[in-house]
Amino acid sequence: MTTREKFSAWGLLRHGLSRSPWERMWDHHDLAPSYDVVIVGGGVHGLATAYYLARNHSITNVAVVEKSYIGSGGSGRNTAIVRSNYLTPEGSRFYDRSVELYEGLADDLNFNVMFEQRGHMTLAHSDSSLRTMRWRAEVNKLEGIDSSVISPEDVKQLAPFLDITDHPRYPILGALWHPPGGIIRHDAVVWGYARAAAALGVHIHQETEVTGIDIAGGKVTGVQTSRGAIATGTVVNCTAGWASLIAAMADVTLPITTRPLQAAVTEPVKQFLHPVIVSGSLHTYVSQTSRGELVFGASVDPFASYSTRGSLEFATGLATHVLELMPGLANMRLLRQWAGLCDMTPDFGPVIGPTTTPGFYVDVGWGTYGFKAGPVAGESVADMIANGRPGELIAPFGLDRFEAGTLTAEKGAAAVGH
Amino acid sequence: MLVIVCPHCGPRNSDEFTYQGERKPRPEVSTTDAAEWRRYLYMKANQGGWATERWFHGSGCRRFLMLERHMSTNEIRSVSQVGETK
Amino acid sequence: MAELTFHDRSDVPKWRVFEGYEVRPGTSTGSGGDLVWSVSPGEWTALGGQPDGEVVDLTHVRSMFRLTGEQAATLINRVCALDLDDGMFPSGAAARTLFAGVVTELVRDDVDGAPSYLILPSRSFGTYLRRVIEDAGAEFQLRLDQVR
Amino acid sequence: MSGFRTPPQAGEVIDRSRTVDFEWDRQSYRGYEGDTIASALTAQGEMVFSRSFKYHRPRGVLTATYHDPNLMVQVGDDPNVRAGHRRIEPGMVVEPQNVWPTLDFDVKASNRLVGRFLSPGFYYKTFMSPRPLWPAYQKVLARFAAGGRVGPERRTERYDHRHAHPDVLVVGGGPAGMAAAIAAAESGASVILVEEEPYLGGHLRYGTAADREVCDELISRVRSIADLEVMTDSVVAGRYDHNWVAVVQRDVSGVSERLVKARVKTLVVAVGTLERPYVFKGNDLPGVMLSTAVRRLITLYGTSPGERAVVLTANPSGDAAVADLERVGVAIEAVLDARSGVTVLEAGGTGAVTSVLDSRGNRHDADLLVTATGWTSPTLLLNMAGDRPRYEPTSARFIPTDLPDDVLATGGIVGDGSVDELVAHGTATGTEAGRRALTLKATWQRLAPAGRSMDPPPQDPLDVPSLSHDPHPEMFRSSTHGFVDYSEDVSSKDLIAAAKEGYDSLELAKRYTTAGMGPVQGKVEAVNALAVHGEATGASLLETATTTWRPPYAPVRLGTLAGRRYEPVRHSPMQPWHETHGAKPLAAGQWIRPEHYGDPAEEVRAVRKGVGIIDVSPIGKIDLRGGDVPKLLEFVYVNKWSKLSIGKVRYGVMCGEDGVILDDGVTGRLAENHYMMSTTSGGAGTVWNWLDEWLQTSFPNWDVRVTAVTDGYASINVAGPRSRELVGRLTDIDLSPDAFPYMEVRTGTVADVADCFVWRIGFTGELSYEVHIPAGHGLEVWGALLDVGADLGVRPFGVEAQRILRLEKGHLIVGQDTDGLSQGFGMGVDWAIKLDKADFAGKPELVWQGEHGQYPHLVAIQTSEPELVPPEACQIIDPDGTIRGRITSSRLSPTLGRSICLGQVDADLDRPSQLLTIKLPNGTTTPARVMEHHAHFDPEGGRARG
Repeated sequence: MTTREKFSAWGLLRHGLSRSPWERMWDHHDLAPSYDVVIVGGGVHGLATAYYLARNHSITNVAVVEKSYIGSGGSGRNTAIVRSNYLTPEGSRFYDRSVELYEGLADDLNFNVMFEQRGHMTLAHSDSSLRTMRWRAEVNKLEGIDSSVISPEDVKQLAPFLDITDHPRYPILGALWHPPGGIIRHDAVVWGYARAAAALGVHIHQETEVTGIDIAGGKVTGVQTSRGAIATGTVVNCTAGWASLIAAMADVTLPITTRPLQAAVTEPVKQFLHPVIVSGSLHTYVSQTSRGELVFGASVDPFASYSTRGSLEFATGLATHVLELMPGLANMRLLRQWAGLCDMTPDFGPVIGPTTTPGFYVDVGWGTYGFKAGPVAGESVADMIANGRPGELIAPFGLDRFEAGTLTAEKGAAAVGH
Repeated sequence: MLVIVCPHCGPRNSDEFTYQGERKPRPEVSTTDAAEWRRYLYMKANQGGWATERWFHGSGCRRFLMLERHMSTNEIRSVSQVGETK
Repeated sequence: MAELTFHDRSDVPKWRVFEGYEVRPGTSTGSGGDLVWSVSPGEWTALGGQPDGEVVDLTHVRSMFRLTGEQAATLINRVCALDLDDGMFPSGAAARTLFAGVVTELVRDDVDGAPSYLILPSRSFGTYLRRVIEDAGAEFQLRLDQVR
Repeated sequence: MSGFRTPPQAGEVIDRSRTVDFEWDRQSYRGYEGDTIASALTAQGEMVFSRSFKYHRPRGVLTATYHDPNLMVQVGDDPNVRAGHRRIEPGMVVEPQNVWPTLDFDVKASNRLVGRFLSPGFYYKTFMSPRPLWPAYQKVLARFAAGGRVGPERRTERYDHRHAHPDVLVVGGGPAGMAAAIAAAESGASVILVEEEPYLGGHLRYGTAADREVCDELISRVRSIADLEVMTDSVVAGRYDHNWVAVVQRDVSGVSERLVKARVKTLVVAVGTLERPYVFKGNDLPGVMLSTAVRRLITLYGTSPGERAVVLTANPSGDAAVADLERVGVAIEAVLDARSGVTVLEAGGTGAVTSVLDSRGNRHDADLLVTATGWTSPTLLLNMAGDRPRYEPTSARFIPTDLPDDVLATGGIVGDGSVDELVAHGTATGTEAGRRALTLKATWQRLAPAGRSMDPPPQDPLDVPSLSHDPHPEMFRSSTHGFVDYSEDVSSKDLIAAAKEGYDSLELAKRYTTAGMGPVQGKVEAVNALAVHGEATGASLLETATTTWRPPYAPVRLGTLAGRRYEPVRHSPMQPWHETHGAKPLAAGQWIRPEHYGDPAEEVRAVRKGVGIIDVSPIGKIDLRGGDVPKLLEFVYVNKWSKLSIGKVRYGVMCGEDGVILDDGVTGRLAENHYMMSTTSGGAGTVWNWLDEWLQTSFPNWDVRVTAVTDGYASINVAGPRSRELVGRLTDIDLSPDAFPYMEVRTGTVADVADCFVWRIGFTGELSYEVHIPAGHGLEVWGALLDVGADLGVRPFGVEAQRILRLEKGHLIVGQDTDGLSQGFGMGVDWAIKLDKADFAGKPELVWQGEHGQYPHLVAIQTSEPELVPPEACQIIDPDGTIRGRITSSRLSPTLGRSICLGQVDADLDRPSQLLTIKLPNGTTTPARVMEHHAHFDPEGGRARG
């Protein structure tokens, strides 16, 4: 196990003066013939799982296998919003732990993930959405989460660019206000986990694609990759949009469809928007980075696809909705659009736990919430693998719930996601 | 915006259609069990490559259509009305 | 260039008929007051007097506007994606499509050589669609008659 | 002061007879019509246009185009305007961005001094602890924000959209593009030609006299073709799936900008190439420019950017720049010919270039350093079409590899050649593009129901000659370090450091250093970044790399993307009356409905005591015909329908296949084979599709015809003890209780309007008649009811009063009292579910739901404090805080003078007088109890049956 040089202002100063290079964040390794655990997918879920396996359970003979570069999937394509104001107690509890971990992550990983808790505001444009906001707020309060319904005047106070005047169609009747929510540097979270995991001995294999999963006697025995075979009794599927394809290699069928989720960013302008703004009815969420860009997201694409090329109708629809909320922004310019792949489930809850194939675990079905859940999912999956069974936090999200007909109730909140 | 060549309406933009995705045959209600029924409701192959899926031309002829579409390129190679193979 | 005109013909009787016509989906027959068209297999819309057999009266279900002039297609394509090229949608063509976000039937029925389109939204969208056409038509000096 | 206005140039696009006065940095300037902001200011000797993002270094002209990273300015309230592209206008107010307090003296420039400590991603490595200080650090970081200003006020510019269906769309109005457009049009295709600059011609514009001759000739041919539409000062933002192409048209009358959404049959990409900067020490100093920038400034704008120039040239463009500079009398201090191995080590100077050090050790005094070191292929549109352009070492640039059938490329992006060769290639490409487009056109016309048949063009593809690739030295970085990404202040040192730290795939390095994230999106620096990163990782990255480009090609205004704001809304035939009688509008889905007319409570009392009328036109109405309608009803509803006789109506509940309640409503039988189904307003579309789906996919042989007629009827519910009296005054239908009992339907005339149907039902629990009038007559009947009912005290009531009335009666609203998981049982409609039916939608789930029995129950609830109305969605809890249910509906009942609720509770709490604890938003709790009946008022229902 290697240790990493500590990052700090002094380190910065020292390197600045000596102009000496920094240590590598993570190293290259050849594939070992076998690992105790092979994690498929080098995103925040996979890397966090590896990190907590090593840190919390001293399981360090672990490989993270990534077909491209780390964070190249959803982890590097999401809009980096973090919140815990979910509709159901199990959801809120789960994401609340995630926020807690995010708050301590910079210290924990000695890597500044730049978590800015600017507050998260979900606008209500109708009585029914106002009712849903109150529903969420009341459940959140019972879970000890800072969440409440605020008036249009409060909304204007917190985000002066919002138009709270009387639209016929999408009036702002109030909002769900969640101060601990905010934005974070998604790449930094990926790199921080990778660096910390590598420091504990985890092997991170980039540009290594999983081509098959070996099964003997009904159990997982290894993984085939583009760089060779690995023997292992434990495989964790953390591949989000590609989850069904990896699961199929282990003869597991999932209740998942892959939907592109598009996002976009504008040119930078001087700071004018502090909180994260979400409109469920308009399928739009907006935040301004410290660089001055507006980051936009919307709902998933209208049809399933593994394509990440994005569409024009996303951009036009998005602009229409953003201007409905903030009409002053008509001459801001959209700079870049992209898409990630979301693993959508019928009840908008994740699928996390063991499967019908012993040794094959899934941490998938996160849909549009995956990034927010990264730390707690990693912690929980690591715990599950170490102890052989799912812990309390993730118990409600097992794959078996679909055949049992005990779906989670996030459905109601999904419409006002992110 | 894809072009879907509707067998009744000709080439149309995909925003006239509602995506319904993979469809499994409905199990026989008198004999089905929970496992089978919920596979019908929830489980998806979600395969890559060419997939067969159902769309509804709700803003056009209102016919339910079967498409063959490539899940990576979104290329469409066949469209036919449900129940009528091309 | 002939001026662009708009007329509200919502009062013309319209009937949904389920059999007895040879008209294929996407096409029409007749013109003006005795048009019959189809936009879907097994159903036809007929204007004018009540046809024989089983009918549903659509007179009040749909508004009906007539837009006439060389610029009509240009205006329609401001808010409707349909390819109105003469080779794709000549006089005699019919479609149900999206028009300014609203499901609308569109029938091309030229008048003395001038391109002319019947636009039939569901009645509750009539006012909205009128406003859209008025707004988009401004650049074509569209004349909205006062027939209502 | 070094730039100046040259004598008139042959190809210039400015009109020296028309001066334009404008303001820059709070001082007035004069330029000529046709000048860009950058050319006009350069002519006045201005060199500094902006301060850089991180170190606030002064920056000047680099490319003199839209894509110049150093020319972002604020024009009035328009941020991030491209000074290399935007034309000056009289009175235009232009300000520098990203400077404080002024352009010349910028405090943050001190960042330069600490630059060595601001290593790439330095912020990831610090600001971590102590954690309480992090918010303060955030504010510091936020000050780095670059860019201009925006305001909150609604803007007045007009934007719109246009759908186009050209056979061929050509991107790029240079020689190859124009030739392609002409050839495609001559082959019979309809063509759109898009050019980013306000004028056609591309590089010929600032070429030789011979070039301009060819240019003018091509332009006159382009202009002479009718079916060839030219869009100048317009940009193709992206090419999306199935050749859906976005064009932003800037020079269009009547609107600020127009978005053209073009369904293109064949796309021809003729975007040429962008000149690439060179990486060396001081390469971002004002006065360091690309050869094409200098040539544009001189030939197009009659503006010279300096007085003493050094030119580093590796290609003909550099040589041409030398000639241009000499022509306008700029002293050429040195020509460094990279083809002979010499290069530049350093540009010296602080605020601007004062000297240049070459690799032979000679230092030259100069105020202008011109570089011509290679080309970048802007391959975005090709990438979006699935192409993976390949790096071609001999010509040191990327070229297309394999394009889909509906995309062709021509001109500089494909290869090099004389103007004649480029034109020839464009012509051949255009002809082939036309052939392919017309082939597809013939197919589509055949597939369009009314399409005209046309003769398909020749089937054999035309053989497009290939363009050669002129050898070009691979020049990316000199032996010194300089900036790679100007907008992000990323240097070659930074990229190398990042690679050494482990960010050793280019994508990681770009994300870490933010190279390519700035407003020019890596167009200018992409290849240099690749090359420098390749150096650091030892890998010859270029050979394997594909540059990633993300749309749009150039940034697009949100206003342009949004276009006109057309938000579909639906109105009932009575809307004019509502608007003139103080109705408060309520958006219910797309419908605009009256929430109330001033006092909902009074409206409720009117209905309970006398009579009221409500506009319920949005209620879904579906006309069902045919012998098998009963089968359909049996299948989609959970209850039984076989024996519904003519004149009867019945309430029904629909569930999805997952057993979750989908919708509810009544269906009546009007004649032997004629039924009318009603749905909730919100569920009308869903139910209509649901019926068609089952009929088409499972029961294609059933004799059923479905027609949605919601909009065909104005629907008015006349409710209250005196409703019979009121309706009786206007209809020929016998309303006597025996002739027209509860839950039946009649047809007849109302207020002399024929073909109305009336059913005796009501959401309000009062005696009521729901009158459905042919929509065209709705307004007059509404008026008639109010007139003839004046003495009965009739008054209109709105949605809010109806909500209260139905809550008093305990009627559920699907989607409010039920949710996404509410299956059939437990919601108060158990009586309707008939599991003895062989089959119906969702039956298996309801069977199992009935068996396990663990589901929430909808119950009526009353608080112990009659005044207290717990807001909807309040949670019902155990003492320990466990959630046991929630309030789904609550109101103050004017009739009972107390608060009333509906709520979902765990099954074990569904007992009359069961005590509940409701948690209120303010944190306190309040006691309540479960009622015996759902109906708080008139549980026996006598009033409705009366």
